[in-house]
Amino acid sequence: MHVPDGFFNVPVSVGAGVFAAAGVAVCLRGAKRELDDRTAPMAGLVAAFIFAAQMLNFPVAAGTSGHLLGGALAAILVGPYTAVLCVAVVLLVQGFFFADGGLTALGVNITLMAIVTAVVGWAVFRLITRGRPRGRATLVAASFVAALVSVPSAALVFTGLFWLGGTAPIEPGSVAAAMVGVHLLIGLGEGFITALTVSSVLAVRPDLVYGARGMTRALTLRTADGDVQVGQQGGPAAPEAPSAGIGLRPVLVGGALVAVLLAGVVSFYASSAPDGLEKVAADKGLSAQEKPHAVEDGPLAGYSVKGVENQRLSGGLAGVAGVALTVVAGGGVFYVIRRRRRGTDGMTTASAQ
Amino acid sequence: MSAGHHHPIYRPADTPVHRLPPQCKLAAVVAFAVFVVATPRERVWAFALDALLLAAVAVAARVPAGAIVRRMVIEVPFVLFAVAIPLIGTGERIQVLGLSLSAPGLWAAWNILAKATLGVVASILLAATTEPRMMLLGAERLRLPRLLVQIATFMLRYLDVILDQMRRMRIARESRGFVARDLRQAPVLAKSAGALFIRSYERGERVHLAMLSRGYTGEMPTIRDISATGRDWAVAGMLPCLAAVTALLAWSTT
Amino acid sequence: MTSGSPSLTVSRLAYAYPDGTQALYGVDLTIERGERVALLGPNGAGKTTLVMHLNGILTAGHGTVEVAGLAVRADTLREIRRRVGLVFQDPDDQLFMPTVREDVAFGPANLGLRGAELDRRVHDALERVGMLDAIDRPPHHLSFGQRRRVAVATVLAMEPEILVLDEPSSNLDPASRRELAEILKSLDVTVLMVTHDLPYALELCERSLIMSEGVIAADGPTHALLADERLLAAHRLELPYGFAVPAQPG
Amino acid sequence: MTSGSPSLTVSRLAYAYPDGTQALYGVDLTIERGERVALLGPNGAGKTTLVMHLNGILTAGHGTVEVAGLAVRADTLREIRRRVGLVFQDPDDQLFMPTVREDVAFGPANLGLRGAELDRRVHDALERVGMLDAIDRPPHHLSFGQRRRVAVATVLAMEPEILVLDEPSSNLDPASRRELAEILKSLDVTVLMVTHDLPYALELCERSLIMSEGVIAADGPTHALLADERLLAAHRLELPYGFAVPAQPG
Ligand SMILES: Nc1ncnc2c1ncn2[C@@H]1O[C@H](COP(=O)(O)OP(=O)(O)OP(=O)(O)O)[C@@H](O)[C@H]1O
Ligand SMILES: Nc1ncnc2c1ncn2[C@@H]1O[C@H](COP(=O)(O)OP(=O)(O)OP(=O)(O)O)[C@@H](O)[C@H]1O
Ligand SMILES: [Mg+2]
Ligand SMILES: [Mg+2]
Repeated sequence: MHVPDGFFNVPVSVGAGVFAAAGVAVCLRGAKRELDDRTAPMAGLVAAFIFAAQMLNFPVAAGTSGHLLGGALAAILVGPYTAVLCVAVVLLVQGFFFADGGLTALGVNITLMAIVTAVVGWAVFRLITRGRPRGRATLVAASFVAALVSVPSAALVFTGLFWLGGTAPIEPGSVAAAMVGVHLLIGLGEGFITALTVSSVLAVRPDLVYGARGMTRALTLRTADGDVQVGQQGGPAAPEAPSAGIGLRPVLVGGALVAVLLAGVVSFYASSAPDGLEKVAADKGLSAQEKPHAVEDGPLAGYSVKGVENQRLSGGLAGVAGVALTVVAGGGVFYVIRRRRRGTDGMTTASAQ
Repeated sequence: MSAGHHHPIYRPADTPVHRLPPQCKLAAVVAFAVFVVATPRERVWAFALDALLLAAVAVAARVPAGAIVRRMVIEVPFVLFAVAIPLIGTGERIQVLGLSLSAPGLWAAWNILAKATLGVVASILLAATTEPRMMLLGAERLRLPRLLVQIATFMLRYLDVILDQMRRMRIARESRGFVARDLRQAPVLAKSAGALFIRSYERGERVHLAMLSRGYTGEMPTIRDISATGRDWAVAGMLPCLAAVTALLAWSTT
Repeated sequence: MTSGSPSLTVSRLAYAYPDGTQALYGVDLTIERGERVALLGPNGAGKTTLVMHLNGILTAGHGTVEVAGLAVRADTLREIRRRVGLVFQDPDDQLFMPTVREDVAFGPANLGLRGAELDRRVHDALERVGMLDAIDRPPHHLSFGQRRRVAVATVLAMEPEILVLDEPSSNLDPASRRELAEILKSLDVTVLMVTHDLPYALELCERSLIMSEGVIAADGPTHALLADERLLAAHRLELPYGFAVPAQPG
Repeated sequence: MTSGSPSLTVSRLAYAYPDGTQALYGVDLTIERGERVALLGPNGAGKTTLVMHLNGILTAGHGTVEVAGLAVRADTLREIRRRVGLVFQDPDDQLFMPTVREDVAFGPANLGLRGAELDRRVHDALERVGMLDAIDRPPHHLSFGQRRRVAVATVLAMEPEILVLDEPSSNLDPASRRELAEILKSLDVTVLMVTHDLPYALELCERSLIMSEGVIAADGPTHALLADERLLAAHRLELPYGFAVPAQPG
């Protein structure tokens, strides 16, 4: 998914760049709360891991290959804010040290692979694990689903951006179908790797999994003064217990902010560079407003976009739509899972009676 | 990748390009990429000019063409994609060698190929002439947030740890008669992959503790001075300036 | 015994690793300023775990650690680490910079040294351990014994008040081992040295502690402890083949 | 001397690491079946580099290595590794599976053992090194000395014809050190042991090689070599404090 230079037009590249910078800035502040003086090394370690894992491409289908995106994995291991930083650093290093991914596309790449995957992954993970006895099985299953959902979400946002400012004259509909289809498969791989990793870390060092805080049992110390319980004293360097965990709300708020910013920033830049946008619009036949759209049938996105004449606004709305779709898709999955769970819970109570 | 700190893409040498302060080179390459992307795709000659600029840098930095080409394989997936665009693209179709191709698709393919290639080559030249550590120092000079630079520093450091662990584990496996022949050996590999994660994690943790115990407070002590003079900036600025002129010319000759 | 508070005071220290393995069960010890003390004991006794508490790398699950009167706590860690230099048992844990020079400079640079003074410290420390030739090589390309020597140099360069060494002589060739002993003797600092080499302990330290199963099992003059065969045998210690306790211990 | 070809024959072996450091400058040695030989020498002499050639982890830059008459080449590696068991200097290089049990079982399982026979091997090997208690723990959560013992067990479990050990006694407590000596004495295999512990070499091996600066500088009965102070001093070797060569060597 590493987008090269020239794939998106200038307005979208710049807009995504500004958005990515804002997102990273938010995460820089948030990360301080997630970890203590271990922030940089632990994040560096996770980043190195994601980097190493991304070097291994696995074949998906029909000649395409995918690799780990790692956002969800990082979010579960080090927390969502730090995770965004980790993946962003991976992308920066890949861009500058390995010439992988275009430098002008860094904003797009960070938005897709760092911000979207980490935020969606973490949101899914939290929704599944919140308020449940967090046994290892739950955590591992939640990791799987979180990673699985995060990848097609990123693909959806990619499609949204592509529709806004892709330079290739391909119907966004087919892009969406292809991207999401392929990335569902990649998501399976991602889910598998993430679950395996989280499970193996949980087995030996549960204290290292951010998403499992509070789950680690208290240790009993036998001392001359009798047995003492020591709380989550953690491993080395005894970090002060991270301050109250981040609930779901900031994540959702953040997601909404993402949507608004994306729309605003992109349309702003689009308006300041009308040539570019007109060109793209002409290329893609967007201005003619007659393109059948993959999301056209969507109750929300299709309607509002179709009805809007103004290109700029329509561009902005498309951005919102892309992000909203992500959130909706993610939300739908939780909803189904919750419903299903409640259903089984009900059944067990019923059978108990 | 070998388990060295010098990344293989880096080619140690003593040329004017190598000697430029890293922050100048970083800024120059980013600006160059921006101007290339901003160049209208129909002006083929403009891209040829940009390519010439890069060639000049490569000559000045004594980076052989072979090394650049070998590194360019990173682009292959997108080349494949670009080749597909004219086939699946929309818009007016033209016949080329009996194939019905989309004309805007051809332009789009050219656009992506040309711009991505120039971008990749510029990055390769940057990485080939700048030591990873210097690059990080340069990024810090350019006001990239400290925490990001630190994460990147640790990432490069731990990459060595991980690759080193991988190598050690492979040697250990092989010296006890293990041969990865087919899928039946996959469980062993999966298991050792899990162990690899924890081991690198814990080794990285111990390394970090060792750093703490030597007074590390979150900032790498900078022992080397890498301040840039106005002349450095002027030299490094030549590349993006010429690219900007090219882009301007390209726009004005519409 | 010198004036002021002792260099190291550990009391009732207990610790369990995150996976639940308890390693320390209540350790008490006091080391005065300027003493050289050996910490002996079988594999898995908890020596390394104890040593990691002395500069706050692990923090007390239960009990307290004091360094020169200063309790090891989150807010005193910087000061503690400036005072206590720790040589790890595994040199690979200690060395992390791309070159030997940078690795040795890392500690003093963190203490704020720069320029000529920093260079002098780096050179001196490497010279002492005989690794000046390797100054521009990457540490992970050295032989094990060479890495151990560089690891010792990284700590010597910080000139700490208290030197804690976890099996510093293992993997050293016999001459380096003696040279290390001479370095340690020449320094006017408090030394706590973990070792399995009893003659080495006898040569270098007047006092020894025997640690076993997470507690201090014996504490006394090295000479007396090594003469007590029953005590040694109870803790998997024994004098090596061909060794005769010299009449006048080191 | 026994019949057939020698266990190990190395001739004119030279090797440089990829970064250009030359470590071996022409090593020649022959070890007969059933011999126990010590490999002594200063840090950085090239001992580990030599040892890594004996089962083909490094392959000859120049010169040849033969194991029981079989040249070490890409196509013979499997057979070579079945015959030569190598204990690494750093136990972390040796252990890689999630639990001690799996790690010790790894080698014999690769040789095709399964079920009860495999279990027996694992148990025996761990019992010998006194680590049976830790069978279900992750190896990287053991103390350094415990890891060293497990590392020895992983190789013992393979029951190789030729045992090559790179400083097996470092970081072991004195009792484990003696127990290891007893294990090695009880096995009827060819042993090549790198060590910096001269008394240990004297106790265990009749013959010693001194390696220095990438070549074999001396070869002879351990007793004679250790009595030659000039020779020892020339290669940074010296007998430890308090050691007196026993009248009747081991
Ligand atoms: N990271 C770890 N996680 C869990 N348990 C550990 C860890 N490190 C050590 N232990 C256990 O704690 C106990 C004490 O270990 P420690 O490393 O302190 O021993 P030691 O006295 O230093 O031994 P050695 O002489 O072998 O170095 C041992 O039982 C060991 O298995
Ligand atoms: N990976 C490596 N890359 C480059 N040089 C190396 C590497 N490993 C070892 N060397 C160098 O090769 C020489 C021989 O090293 P070797 O590890 O064989 O020594 P050794 O005799 O085993 O020493 P020790 O007693 O310290 O273990 C040394 O000069 C060392 O610095
Ligand atoms: Mg220890
Ligand atoms: Mg060695």
